[in-house]
Amino acid sequence: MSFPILIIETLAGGRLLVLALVLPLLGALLAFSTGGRAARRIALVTALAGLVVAAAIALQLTSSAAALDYAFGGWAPPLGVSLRADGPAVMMLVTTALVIAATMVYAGVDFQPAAGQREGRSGLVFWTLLLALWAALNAIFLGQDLFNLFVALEILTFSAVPLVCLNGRAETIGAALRYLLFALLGSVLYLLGAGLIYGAYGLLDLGLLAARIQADAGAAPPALWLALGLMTAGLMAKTAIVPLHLWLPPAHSGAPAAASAVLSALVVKGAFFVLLRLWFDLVPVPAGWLLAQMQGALGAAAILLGGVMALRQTRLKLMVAYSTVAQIGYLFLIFPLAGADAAVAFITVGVALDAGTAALTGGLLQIVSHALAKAAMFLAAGRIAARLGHDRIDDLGGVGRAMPLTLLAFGLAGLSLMGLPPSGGFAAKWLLLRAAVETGQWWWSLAILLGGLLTAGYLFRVLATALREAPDDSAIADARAGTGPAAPGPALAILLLAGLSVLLGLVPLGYWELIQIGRPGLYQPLGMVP
Amino acid sequence: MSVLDLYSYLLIGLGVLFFCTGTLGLLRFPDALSRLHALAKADNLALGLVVLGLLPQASWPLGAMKLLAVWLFALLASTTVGQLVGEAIRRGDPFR
Amino acid sequence: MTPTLFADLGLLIILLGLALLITAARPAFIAVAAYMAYGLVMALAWVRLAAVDVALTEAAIGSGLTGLLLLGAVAWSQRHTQFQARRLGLRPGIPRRAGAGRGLTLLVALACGGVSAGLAWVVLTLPEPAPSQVPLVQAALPITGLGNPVTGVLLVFRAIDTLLESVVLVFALVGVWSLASDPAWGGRPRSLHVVQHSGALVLLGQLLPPVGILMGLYLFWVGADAPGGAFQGGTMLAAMWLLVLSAGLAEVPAVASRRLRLLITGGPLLFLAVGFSGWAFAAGFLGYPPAWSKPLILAIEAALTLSIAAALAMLVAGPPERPTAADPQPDPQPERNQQRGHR
Amino acid sequence: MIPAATLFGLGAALIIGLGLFGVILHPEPLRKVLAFNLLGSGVFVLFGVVARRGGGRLEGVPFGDPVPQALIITGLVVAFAATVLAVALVLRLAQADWTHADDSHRGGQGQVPQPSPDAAPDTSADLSPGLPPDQARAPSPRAVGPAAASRSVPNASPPAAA
Repeated sequence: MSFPILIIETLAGGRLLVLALVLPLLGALLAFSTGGRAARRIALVTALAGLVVAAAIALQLTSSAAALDYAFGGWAPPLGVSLRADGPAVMMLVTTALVIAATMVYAGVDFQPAAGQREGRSGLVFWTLLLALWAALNAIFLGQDLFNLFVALEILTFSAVPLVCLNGRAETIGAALRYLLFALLGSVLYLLGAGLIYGAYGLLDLGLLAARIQADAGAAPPALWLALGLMTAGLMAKTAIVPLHLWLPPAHSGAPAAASAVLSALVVKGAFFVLLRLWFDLVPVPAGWLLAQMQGALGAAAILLGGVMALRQTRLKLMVAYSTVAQIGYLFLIFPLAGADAAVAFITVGVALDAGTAALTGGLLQIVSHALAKAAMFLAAGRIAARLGHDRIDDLGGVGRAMPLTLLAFGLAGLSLMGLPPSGGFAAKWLLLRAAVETGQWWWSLAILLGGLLTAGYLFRVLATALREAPDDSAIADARAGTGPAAPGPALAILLLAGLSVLLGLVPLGYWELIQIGRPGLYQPLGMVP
Repeated sequence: MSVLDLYSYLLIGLGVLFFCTGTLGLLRFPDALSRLHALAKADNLALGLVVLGLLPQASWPLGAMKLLAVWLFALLASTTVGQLVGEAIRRGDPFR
Repeated sequence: MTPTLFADLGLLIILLGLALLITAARPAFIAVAAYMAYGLVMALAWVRLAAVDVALTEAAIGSGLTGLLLLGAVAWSQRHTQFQARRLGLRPGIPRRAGAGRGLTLLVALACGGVSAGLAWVVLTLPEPAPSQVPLVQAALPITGLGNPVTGVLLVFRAIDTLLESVVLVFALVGVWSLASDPAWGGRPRSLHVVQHSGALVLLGQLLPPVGILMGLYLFWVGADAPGGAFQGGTMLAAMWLLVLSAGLAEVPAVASRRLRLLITGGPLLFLAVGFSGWAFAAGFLGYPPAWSKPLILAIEAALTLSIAAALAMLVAGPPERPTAADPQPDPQPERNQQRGHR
Repeated sequence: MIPAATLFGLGAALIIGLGLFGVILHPEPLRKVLAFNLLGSGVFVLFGVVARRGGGRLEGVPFGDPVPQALIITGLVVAFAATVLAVALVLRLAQADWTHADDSHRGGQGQVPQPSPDAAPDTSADLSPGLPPDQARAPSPRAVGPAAASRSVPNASPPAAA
C-alpha cells in the first residue's frame, strides 16, 4: 500500500470549506475573549459571513457539479486530515447557516446583560456556545476522517449541553446531566469503533476506507462489523432514536427557546449525519440488511411512540420536543428503504428514480424540512410562552388574536411536519412512501401514514385552542393589554423559517440531483425524463 | 553477575521487603494515624533503598541525579500529604 | 513464559482488580482512590506498550487531574449532604439510591459481557502484519524538522485535531462557568484554599513550584524531539498553579478578567493565525513553510502550553461563586463550624 | 505464545465491559462519571494495543505507531473536559436540589417561567415522564422551605480539591 504524502492545494473552492469550519470557531473564541456586549455583535457578524460562505460553497458545487475537497496543510490522507463537501453536506451547511442566523435574529436582545452590567452570564454563554455549536456541525458535515469526526461530535456535545440548562433551574440541570451522560456514552462507543477500524485497516479517512472495504467485499474482517455495530449504537444514543430517546424531551423542552430550536433542528441531525456517512459512504447498506431492518423498526417505533407521547402532553414545548422524537423516526426509515433492491425504478413528476435514490433523497429532504420547521416551531412556542408566561396547551385561547404572525408560522411549520402538500415535509414523506411501496415493504408505509395522522392530531389540538377566544380572566388578556408594539425581527425570522420549510416542497424534484453530486458509484444517477 | 549487580539485587530486595512491611502495616494497624505512620516511614525508606540499588545501573551522572530527584520529591510529597491527612483526621473530616 | 510477559500479566491483573474496585466499591471515596491508583499503574502499562508520550499524559491528566477533581467532588457532596441533612434534622448519612432490578442488571451484564467477548475476539483476529502508518510518518517526519513522531502527528499531520482539541478545553470551561449563579458572574471561583493553617502545604507550595514550572517548561521544550509536549507541560504548570492556590499563596482570578481570557484563548488563536498564514506561505491551511516549520511549531506549542495550563487549572477551580465586590474577606466557613458544634 | 500487546488487548476488552456496565447501571451520577472514565481508559488501551502492533523495534528499543498514540493524547484531554463538565453538573444538581425553590428569572426570556406554586413539590414529574428510576436524581429533600434553602446557598460552595 503506498500513498502520496503531500498534495497540492486544490482550487479556491476548497478554501471555502476551511472558512466554513474556522470562521465560527474564530467567532466563538473572539466572543469569549472580548465578552460583554461585543459577544453578540461578533456572533452576528460571524453569522453574516457564515451565510455568505455557505452560499458560495453551494454555488461552487452546483456550477462545477463535483465535490469540493481540501487537505489540511497539504498533507494527503491517510497521513493528513481532509474535508469534503458533497451534495448532502452542502445541503446541511446551508440549512445550518439559515437556522443559526434566524435563531440569532430571534434571540436578539434576550441575552443582553442587564442595565449597568458589563456582561451577563447567559449572554456570554449563549453567543459563544452557539458559534461553537455551528463550528462543530460544519466540521461534522465536512469531515472525512473518523477521528476528526469524533472531536467534532465532542465539541457539539460540550456546546449543546450547557445551553440546555442556561436558565439554571434544577430540573434543567438534571436534564442536561442526563443528556451529557447519553452523549458521552455515544461518543465513547463511536471512538471504540474508530479504533477497531484503524486496527483492521490502518486508515481513518472515509474515502480510502470505502475503497478498501469495497475492494475486499465479502471478506470484511470481524473488526469492521463490531466497529460498525458499536458506532451505530453510540450514534443512535446521540440521535435519540427510540428506545434511547429518554434524554431528549426534558433537555429540548427545558432549554431557552432559542437553544431548543438549534438543539432540535440541528444537533441531533449532526449525529445522524455521521450515521449516514457510515452506512452510505463507508459500507453500502445492503451489506447490513438485517441491521437496516432493525433500524427501520426502531424508526417506526419512534414515529408511533413519539406521536402518542406528543398527543398526551399538556405543555407546548414538551409536545414539540416529543414531536422531534417522532420526526427523527422517519430518518431511520432510510436504512431499510435505500438498502432494498436498488434496481426497482419508478417515474414520478417527470423524474425517473430508483428506489434507493428516492429513499435517500426523501430522508435528506426530511432532515432539511424538519430542521426548518422544528426551529420555527420551537421559536414560535418560545414567543408564545414569553408573552403568556406559561405554555399550557389548554390555556392558549386567544393567542391567534394576540400573535397572528407567530401562530401563522407555527401553523406553516406544522404543515411541513404533518407532511401535507405542498410542504417540504410532504415531498420528503411522499418519496419515502413511494420507496416503501415500490420495494414491496408496505409495512413502513403504514408507519408513515399513521405518523402523519398522529402529528395532525396533536398540532390541530394546539391550533384549535389557540384560535379560540380568550377567556377574560386569562393571561392573554393581560398580555394583550400590557405589551407595546414588539420588534418585528423575531416574528419575521420565525416566519422565514416556517415559510422555507413549506416552499421546499415547491422546488422541482429534479433539482435535488444536487444530493447526488460527489457521490459516485453507490447509486445510479438520477435521469431526467424528457 | 558483577559485584554491582549483586549490590543492586540486595538493596532492591531489601526495599521490596520494606514496601511489604509498610503495606502490612496499612492493612493491619487499628487506626488511621498509625496506618499513616506505617506508610510514611516504611515506604520512604523502601523507595530510598530501591533508588540506591538502582544507582549503579543508571547512566552517570544525569540518570543517577534524576533517580535521586525522584526520591527527594517523593519524600517531600509524602511528608506534606502525611501532614495534611493527619490534620484532617484531627479535625474530623468525613474521610476516615 | 518470558519474564517480561510475566510482568505484563501482573500489571494487567492489578489493573483489572482496581477496575473491579472502581466499579463495585460501595463508598465513592474508595472508588476514586482506586481510580487514581489505576491511573498510575496504567501509566506503567503505557510504557510497556511503547507509548511514553501517552504515559506522561495519563499520569498527569488521566490519574492526577481527573483524580483530584473527582476526589474534590466526592468530598464536597458527602460534606454537603451531611450538612444539609443535619440542618434539616434528617438522619445524617448518605441515602442509598435504589439500584436497577435484578432482571435488568442481568440483561445489562450480559450485553456488556457480549461486548467484551466480541472485543476479545476482534483483538485475537486483528490482521497480521498489523497495518500502520509508521512508514508514512517516517517518510514525512524529516520535512517537519521534528524528532518526535507523536508531536509530528499532533502538530503537523493532524494539526486540525489538535487545534479543535485545544478549543474543546475553552468551550468546556465556558460550560462549567455557565453553571454559576447570575449574581456571581464575573467573580472568582470558590477558593481552593480550604485547609486553614497547614505549614506543610505552604512549604510545599513555596518549594515545589519553581522546580515544577521548570519541569513543565522542559516537558514542552523537549516535546519536539522526545516524549513530552504542550499537553504534558501544560498539565504540569496547571498542577503547580493549583498547588499554589490551595496553599493559599495566591488568589483565583476572576472569570471576568480580560487577561485570564486572553491567556486561555491565546494558544488556539495563535494556532489559527499560523494556520491562515499557511495559505500565503505554505501548502495550505495549517501548513508550515519547510524552513520555518520547527520554530513555528515551537511557538504554537509555547502558547498552547500556557493556554492549556490556564484552562485546566480554571476547569478544576470550577464555576465562579464569589462576586468580586465581596472579595477581601476569606471564604466564610460556617459549614465547618456547624459541624464542630454538632460533634 | 501470546504477545504482550494481545494480552493488553484482552485486558482492555474486560475493562471496557466493566466500564460499560458501570455507566449504564450505577445509580449515583458521580459513579457513572467514574465508570465513564474507566470505559474511556479501556478504549484508549485498545488504541494503544493497535499502536503497539503497528510498531516494531528500532535498535532494540520498541516503538509504536505514532498516529494512534497521538489520538490517545487528544482523547485523554477530551475525556478530561467531559469529566469536568459532568462533575460540575452533578455538583450543581446536588446544590440545586436542596434549593429548588430558588428559581426566579435566570437566563434569557426565551424560557418558560414555571408556575412555581403548584409545580414546586415535584418539578421533575412533568418533565421526565417514563424515566427509569435509576436516572440521575439526587435525593429530593421535599421538606426544604424556600427560606431555609436560600440561606444555604453561600455555605454550600462546592468543593475544594482535597
